[in-house]
Amino acid sequence: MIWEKLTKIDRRYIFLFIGIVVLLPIVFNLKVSVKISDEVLSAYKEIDNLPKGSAVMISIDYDAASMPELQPMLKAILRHCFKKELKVILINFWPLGVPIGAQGLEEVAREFNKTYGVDYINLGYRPGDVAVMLRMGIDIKKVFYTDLSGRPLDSLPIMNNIKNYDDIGILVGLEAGAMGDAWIQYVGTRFKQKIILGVTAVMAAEQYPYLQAGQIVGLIGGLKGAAEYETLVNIPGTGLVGMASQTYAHLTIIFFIIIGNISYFVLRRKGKKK
Amino acid sequence: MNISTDIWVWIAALLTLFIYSFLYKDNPFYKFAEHLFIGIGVGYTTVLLWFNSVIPKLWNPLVHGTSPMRFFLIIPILIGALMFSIFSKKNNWLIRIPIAIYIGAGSGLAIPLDFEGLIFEQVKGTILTKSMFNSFIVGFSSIVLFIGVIATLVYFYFSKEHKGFVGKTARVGIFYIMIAFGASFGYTVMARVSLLIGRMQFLLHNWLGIIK
Amino acid sequence: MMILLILSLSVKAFDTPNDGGGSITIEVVGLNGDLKNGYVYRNSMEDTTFELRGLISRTSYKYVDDGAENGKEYLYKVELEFDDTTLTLFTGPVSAKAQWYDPTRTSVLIFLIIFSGFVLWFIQLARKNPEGLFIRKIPALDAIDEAVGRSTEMGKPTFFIHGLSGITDAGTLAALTILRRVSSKVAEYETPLIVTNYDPIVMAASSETVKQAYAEVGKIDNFNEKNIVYLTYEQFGYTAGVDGLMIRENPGAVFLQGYFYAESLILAETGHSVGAIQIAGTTAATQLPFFIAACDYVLIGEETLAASSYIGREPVMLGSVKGSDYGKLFIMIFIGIGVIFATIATILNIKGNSILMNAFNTFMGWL
Amino acid sequence: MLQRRIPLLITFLTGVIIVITFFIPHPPFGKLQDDALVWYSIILGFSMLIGVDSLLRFHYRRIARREKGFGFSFVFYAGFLACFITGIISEIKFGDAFAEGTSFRYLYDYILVPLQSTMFALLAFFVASASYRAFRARNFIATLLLITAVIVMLGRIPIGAKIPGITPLTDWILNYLQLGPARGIRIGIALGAISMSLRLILGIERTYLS
Repeated sequence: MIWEKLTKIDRRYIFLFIGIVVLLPIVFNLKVSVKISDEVLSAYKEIDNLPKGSAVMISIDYDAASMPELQPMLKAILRHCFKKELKVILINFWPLGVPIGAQGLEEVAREFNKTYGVDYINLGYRPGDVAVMLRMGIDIKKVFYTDLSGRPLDSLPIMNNIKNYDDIGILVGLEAGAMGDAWIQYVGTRFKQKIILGVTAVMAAEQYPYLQAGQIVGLIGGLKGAAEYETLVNIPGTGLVGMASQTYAHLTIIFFIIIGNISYFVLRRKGKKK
Repeated sequence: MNISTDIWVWIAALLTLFIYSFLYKDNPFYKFAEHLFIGIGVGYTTVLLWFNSVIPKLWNPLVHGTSPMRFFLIIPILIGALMFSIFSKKNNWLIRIPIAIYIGAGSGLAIPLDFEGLIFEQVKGTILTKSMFNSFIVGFSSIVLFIGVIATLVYFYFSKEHKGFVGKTARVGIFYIMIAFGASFGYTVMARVSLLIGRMQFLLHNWLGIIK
Repeated sequence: MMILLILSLSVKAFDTPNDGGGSITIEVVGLNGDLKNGYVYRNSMEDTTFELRGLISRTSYKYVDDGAENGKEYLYKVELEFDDTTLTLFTGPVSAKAQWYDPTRTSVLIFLIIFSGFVLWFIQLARKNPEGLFIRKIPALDAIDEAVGRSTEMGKPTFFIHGLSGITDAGTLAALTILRRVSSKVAEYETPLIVTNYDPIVMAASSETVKQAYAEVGKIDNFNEKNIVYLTYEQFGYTAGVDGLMIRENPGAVFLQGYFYAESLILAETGHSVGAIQIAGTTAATQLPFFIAACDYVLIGEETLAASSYIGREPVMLGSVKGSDYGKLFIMIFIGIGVIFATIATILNIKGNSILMNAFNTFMGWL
Repeated sequence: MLQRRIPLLITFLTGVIIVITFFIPHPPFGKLQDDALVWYSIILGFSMLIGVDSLLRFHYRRIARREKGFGFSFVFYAGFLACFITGIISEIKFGDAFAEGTSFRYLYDYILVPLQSTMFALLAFFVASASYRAFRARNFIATLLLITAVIVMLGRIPIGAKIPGITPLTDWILNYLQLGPARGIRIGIALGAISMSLRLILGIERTYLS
């Protein structure tokens, strides 16, 4: 009798379990330890080895749909940059990602007491995709005359020593679409810019050829990558918490698969005996 | 506890819960969210299509353009207008004309692109085995991959009954296919759970303010 | 050092090959990694001013000037900045022109001819001798009749859910053929057939298809236009709408046909939760695993496309399936030979004979 | 008869012309493919109106006849009108409906996006229920599906990395074992699609005209 019930568990119980195991780590801030992969480590090292005061450009190429995976990456990288006293320049290639990027940047900057216009800047969005990327190779100020809130770039001290990609230590592209390819193709190859990509888990597999070819110097894939980066920076955030939820969710699914199979075999054996 | 005072956040949070209520069973809250979703969705795509497609591709070139070629754009307008013949009882066959053009153009575009983008890429990827001799494992794996491609293609070979050698190869093909399906199912689970985490963080952080 | 550099450097400007004109390529020959910046200037031979066009790529050492007028002659000036010096080189006159044939696409042309040849040949054969063509059974297809039968017996409606692709997608067209079969089965009974649509044109075509099928079995009165439902051109809005409809109408059989994205599993799980028999078919390779897990029968990829020919049982249609089978055979042999050739070439290359390897690489480049 | 012949002829001509232009870069042929795409989206614009019309009528009818659940049809109308009107106003006023602070943007950010992402996130639950039900070792094929799915699921989480062999095995499955069939399926679909396209151009497949 019990076995019959276990082969046909009402799916709402499964939903309930999944909901709970995902929810609890978030509420109670549970974490799991993650193993650092080579591609994330190399991304970390590239940023870590930049001399104090170098500029890191972070491009927000995602919107709300990919926020759960990419926002923790953004925050972890920002924390790393601010910890190492690097300058941060945020730009956007997805217009709908502008408020998301701004929110992450302001939040982390506040944690580190950084000053806008001196330690970091948000340039916002300019339409034109590849054309914008290419023109930034000549002069950033000629593309983004002002920052997000309309202040002229010349009035902000952070931009004094920054003209084009030559003055950018590393470019970090956080990608939910095809913009990463454009960064590599146009900015990576043409301007020899060092690039790190942070991508959604589904996209990660396709990026490995770039890594092997040395076209990107680091790759952070999905929530797992974000969790690894958080571990390296040693400031746990939503990535690690999310990873705990992930772990329990996966284990719950596997648990139900096992229950289903055990009860299935028990019933089949009983059926045979009869 | 630092619950949101923003009415918009409340709206978003309640709609989120309305959709989730569907997991338990159909109910008026879900129905509300569903109808709102369809309404907003239609309004949204209409506005989007109008301003991203009709205005820049039709209106601007026609009204502000200078190229003499721009008058060719009248053709798609006329063809498009034929779509409305669907409302006529007598002449509704005229809708077949835009559909015919659609299908002709679609097929014409697809044929070379399917060759170039799909078949050639996959064939090249299978043959190109430069690194095959680097190590035993890579060599062995490349053979496993090669057999996978061939056996799968044999499974999709419709001209022969699945018997004898063809049958056995097709059987190997279906083994491979199932392994691929299992792998891609397992691989996707993580991304799907991430979405749920995102929604929960929205509810707990942006709305209820329980977590940081 | 400097003299050597100057002696070995040269600039070439030429019409960009295989394009529709309007473009000139400038290439610096003999450079290596130490270029800092390379500026390209252009003079239209009407006056003496050179205008800045763009930057030489630091990896391919090329610049493609897409702003040239066909047939007009231009001079180019290239300024190369190195760490310690700047070098200016001139080239031209050169003009852009359009080509009539794109040789890089020859491989596509050859394959297209071979493949169309197979298809046309078998269609001819099928016309002459319709009995002589064998196409194996596709199990999921028989299930269509069974599912419709069971659903109508229970007095429940049948659902036909289109995917998200438009009318030009091969999967959608195959779906319409399957819809034809489903509707002529349902037409015989008095239970409704509900067709949900994402694309308005597909909706128009579906409506015609169903109406025709009902007319053919003489049950046109049973056809209800209201049951061909358009929902929205928004992925998850469509999903929400279809889910709601399914829960409320409680179908006995659900067909999910066409191109689906992530919504595949949401739809299939909802269909399963109302206890419907589900038959899915899609050319979306990424969504197949989810249909396999949640549906009773699945037409996997090409099976969907072949199914539409199979249903018609028209010899010419079957001929085209056969033609595409031979295309597959050709590709399998091609891959097989390719792998063997590559293996021999690599072994010889290791032993120091690179002729085969070079031939192989040239061929792969051509493909 | 003509009602079928004319569309078939049109399909044939457009199809053949578009295929040929793929090989000819010279104008006006080279650009024809791009032009075709522009036309395509314009015609799609018109077809969209048919869809909108169909929906508006459906819900109007429901309200007029007081059919079951007609109250929700008001919700539909409210959503549609709100989005449509704010979209047009925002576009005219700001030049871009998505500009920060437009009313359209609020509808997008706080209604459409949450609805989309929540609907999408239902998948987290459905992958669980589907795998519980489907992944049973009923036969050899089902067992293969089950085992690979579980291995890969384990390989994606940190605990999996602690079980020896799971991580390399997952990588191997993803990089080699599943790549072969994935390629085979894609080649098959492409060939099937090409032969479907040929059938359409030649007028053999004509369900769409039914």
